[in-house]
Amino acid sequence: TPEQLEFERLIETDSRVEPTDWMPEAYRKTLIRQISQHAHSEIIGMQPEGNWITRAPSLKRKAILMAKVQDEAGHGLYLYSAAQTLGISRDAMYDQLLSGTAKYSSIFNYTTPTWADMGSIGWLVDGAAICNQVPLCRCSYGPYGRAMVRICKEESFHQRQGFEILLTLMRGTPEQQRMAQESVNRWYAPALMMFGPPDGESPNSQRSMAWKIKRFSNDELRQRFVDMLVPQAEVLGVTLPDPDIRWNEERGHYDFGVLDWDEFYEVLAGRGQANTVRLANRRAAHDDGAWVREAARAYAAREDADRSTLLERIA
Amino acid sequence: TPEQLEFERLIETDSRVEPTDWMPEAYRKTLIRQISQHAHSEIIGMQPEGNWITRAPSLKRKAILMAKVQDEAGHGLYLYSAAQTLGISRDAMYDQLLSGTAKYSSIFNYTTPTWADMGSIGWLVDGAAICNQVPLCRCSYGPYGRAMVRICKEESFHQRQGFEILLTLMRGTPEQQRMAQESVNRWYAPALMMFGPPDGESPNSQRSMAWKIKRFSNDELRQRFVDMLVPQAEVLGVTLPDPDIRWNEERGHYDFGVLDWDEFYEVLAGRGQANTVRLANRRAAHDDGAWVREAARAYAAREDADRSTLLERIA
Amino acid sequence: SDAVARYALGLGDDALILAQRLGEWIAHAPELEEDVALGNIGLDLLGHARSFLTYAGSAWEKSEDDLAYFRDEPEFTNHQLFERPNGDFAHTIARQLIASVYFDALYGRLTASSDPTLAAIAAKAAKEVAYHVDHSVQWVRRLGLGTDESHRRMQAGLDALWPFVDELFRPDAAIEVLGDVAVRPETLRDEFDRTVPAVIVESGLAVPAVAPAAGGGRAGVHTEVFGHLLAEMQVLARQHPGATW
Amino acid sequence: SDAVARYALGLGDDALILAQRLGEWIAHAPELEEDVALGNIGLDLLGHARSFLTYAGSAWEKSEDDLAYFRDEPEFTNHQLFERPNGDFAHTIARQLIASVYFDALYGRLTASSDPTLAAIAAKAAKEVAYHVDHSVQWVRRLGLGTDESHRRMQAGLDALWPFVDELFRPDAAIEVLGDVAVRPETLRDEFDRTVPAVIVESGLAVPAVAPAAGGGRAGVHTEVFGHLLAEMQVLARQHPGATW
Repeated sequence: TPEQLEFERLIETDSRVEPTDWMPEAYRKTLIRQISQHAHSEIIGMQPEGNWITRAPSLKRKAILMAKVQDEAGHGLYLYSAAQTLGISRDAMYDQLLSGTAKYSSIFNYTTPTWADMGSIGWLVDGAAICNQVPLCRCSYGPYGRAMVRICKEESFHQRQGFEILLTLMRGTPEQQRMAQESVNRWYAPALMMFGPPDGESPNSQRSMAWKIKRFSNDELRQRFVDMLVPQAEVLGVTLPDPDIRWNEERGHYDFGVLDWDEFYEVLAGRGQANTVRLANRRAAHDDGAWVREAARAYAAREDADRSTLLERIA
Repeated sequence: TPEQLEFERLIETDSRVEPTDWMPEAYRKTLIRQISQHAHSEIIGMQPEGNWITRAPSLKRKAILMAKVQDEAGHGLYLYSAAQTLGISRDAMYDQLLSGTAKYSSIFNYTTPTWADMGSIGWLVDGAAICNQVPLCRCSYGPYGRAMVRICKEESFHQRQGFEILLTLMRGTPEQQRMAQESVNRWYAPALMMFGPPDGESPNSQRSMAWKIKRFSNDELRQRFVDMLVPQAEVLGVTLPDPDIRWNEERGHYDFGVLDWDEFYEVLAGRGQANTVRLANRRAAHDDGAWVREAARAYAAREDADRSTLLERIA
Repeated sequence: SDAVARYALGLGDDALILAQRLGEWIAHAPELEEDVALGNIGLDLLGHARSFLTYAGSAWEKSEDDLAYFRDEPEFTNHQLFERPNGDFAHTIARQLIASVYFDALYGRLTASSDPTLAAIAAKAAKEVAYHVDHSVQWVRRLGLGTDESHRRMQAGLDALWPFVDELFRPDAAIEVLGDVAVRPETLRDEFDRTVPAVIVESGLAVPAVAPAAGGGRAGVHTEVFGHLLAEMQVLARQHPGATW
Repeated sequence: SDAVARYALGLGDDALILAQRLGEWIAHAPELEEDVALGNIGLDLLGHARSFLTYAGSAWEKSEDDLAYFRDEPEFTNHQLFERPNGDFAHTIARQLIASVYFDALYGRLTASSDPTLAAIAAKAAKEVAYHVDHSVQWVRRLGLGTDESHRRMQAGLDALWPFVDELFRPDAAIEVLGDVAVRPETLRDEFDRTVPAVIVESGLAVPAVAPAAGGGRAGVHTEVFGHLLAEMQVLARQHPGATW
């Protein structure tokens, strides 16, 4: 069909597909799944950091953390809007999250027992997210690509803040240094797994790359991330918990050890530290707020009715 | 009437009036008011001490405090039962408390900002309560008098524990000593006011004494309390916040200064530190628990029905 | 001077403690837009707090963090309203309505302070709290006129917080002596009384007729929830005295 | 020995942290009888905790208070179930059902421990937890069969707590080596599975089908609420290090 050809031309020429353009159903579905998962991740991702807002150890850090968690809510809203352009409602997506049928990034099923985790999340988790997301700024679907441009800007700000938290801890008391190292030990491997399974075990990646939704393979992105981390870890003075990391002159990259994917699949299957708690908290917020949303709807309906009556009277 | 004569004989001979005996309506009403106020005071009185259960500074103190607050709930239940013998339901009394039409002891509208308040409440507030309550063990109304016997035993235990808390603080660090003295400064006058206004301004006292509900006047009890406190304060090493306290050889009692009754009436009028908060907390507990009580009722009704069906089948 | 610093400290504590309460909402709000909105308001207040506390601390060679993390309960001088628990969303909105209109009136006047630092902080803050007033007024209206349940909850929220209104406007000897530097609290009552009761009544709600609480926040007297709030707020900083974050 | 002390520490932490949670209920229960009942159960648990912690501390020259107030989060070895928040009454009852049946099975067996101190503590505790089992079973039944709302809430409570069941019964290498001194957790699962699902089903409720949480409480891994609980529990003791109370 001519629409199909037009779609293929857009992809081939690295142009953007826009909401009004024709697109294959599978392309639409893939994007809806990916964007809404991304949105859900931002929303669930508020919790591990929200855990420290009331206990942040300085007012400056408290302000930065509040702003960051709030940015995440903003990113969530922004991404839901992008997904809506593909013909799914925000309520439908949100229901999928709350009912457990939609996924969110597994990384947020880990917990934040110490303040240093605010640093590790920024440095490692946001760092990995950026590696993932920078190429998405060139995603073939316009609204998603444009959303990512804005989000990436803020994420790289967040990553710098996380780095700074760890740097301050590593320059602090021996207790603070231990806290930082212990936290990096916990977050390093899960962050590397954020790029998804090894390329051989990632069946959908191929098609996403053909559609120019995805631009690099999981393993390519993971390598890029490790290459970025190693020199930063040296600046921080933290040890990355992988004895196999070493520079490979030949490849021009850092080699690194094999990851324990069993744990990844355990968490993915719902048996992580916080899977049930994360969803239960989100559901509780939703249920506790039901009467508020209902009141807002009733008020809006009433206002509309008043306005109609007024218009009728004028007419 | 012969019943009236019998009632008067019981009072005169210091015998007990029992629920099945005839009694004047005013006697009944006075007792209902007094016993239910006493019960309400126990219930509201759980809050100022409940405030420190989660923060008690040693496990032993935590256990003692939990047991004490729980005793207060027990006393409340016990007193509600005594009042019920006069023909009022517990629900009716409880509604009066929650709606603000019934009173409770004004002392519980003060707050407990420090741990030392656990000591002051025991030593001063429970101490005053005991002075008030020991004579009530001989109250002309049987069920109330008997309830007071048991309650007084536990209260004097509580008073000793409060004394011990203050003693430990006064033998502790300078900070602990300051904490204890500051707390005694706050609780001393309100505790003295627990006996009610000066005799000249206490119109109902006379009749209660004639009926042998009350055995001593407000001022008599207050004097007895001060006489008890002064030597105990010396053992503790705390200063009672009244420069006019001195031994009066002639009277055989301690003289003490004039109290600021304006503050008393302010708190009584609802303008204390915690009046609205105390009632709001109690109401919240009641409202939040409504579904639980409803479920228990529904379950009990169902069980009864099942039992009847079973009996019918057997018959 | 010490008196000016103490004045700034009170203002700083008000903003800090309310920001702390709003921080408890994040990730629990009734909708994502409110996670953002309450977070924004909390952040604004935290900003005000930091300015006031830094200024106060400059008189005593103390940092904002010394003041926020290493004072004990009786040294905190915030009004009791700001420490009251969040309760449900209607309680929080009731507290926000009272707080925002109070801040709005106060900062509007403080902009003319003869102390240039206080005037500058107030000028910046005044712009932000105007938005906070809007936010709370809109929600009071929605909840008051929304459903039976929201009406009931909104009224309960107002009733619960109203005893803490009076304290905001009581004369304060420590302020009297400051002349043009400070705003006498009792002079703000008019503006509050012109604004808030009207909002309440227009929203189909009743202005609560409840006795005021004894108060005393500016003198370090707090409600029983405050110790719990501080325990949480200060726990980490106090575990590592002298550390930098 | 150190290994026995660590075992006692785990048992003590379980009881202590659950007692702390139950202490939060007092003066907030749905009826006065429950203020008394939950207080009683909390007191019993606190008693068990004190016995276990005192015994554990005797190996390290530490008092029960040293252990309760001056350890940090990763040094607490309670299972995660016991630190989970109270939620509504149904959540608390769900936690109590799981906890009481677990304690009942455990203490019943520990009475035969070759360590006379552990056996004696367990013997005393076993009598008390039998009452706790009754209390929770009766309430699960009332709430499960009571009203639609109570049924819904009871099911939600079970669903929320169920992920934390698995951890209670996982094999533990540190216990294996203790032989007759300790009870291997996995050997208690049968009794639990014979009792709890039956109670749930008889109450018209469904045994939750949810994935277990990763756990790790015995190794010092806790859920995010735990730091907040500790901040409150330890605040006063830590403000006055070395003081006697």
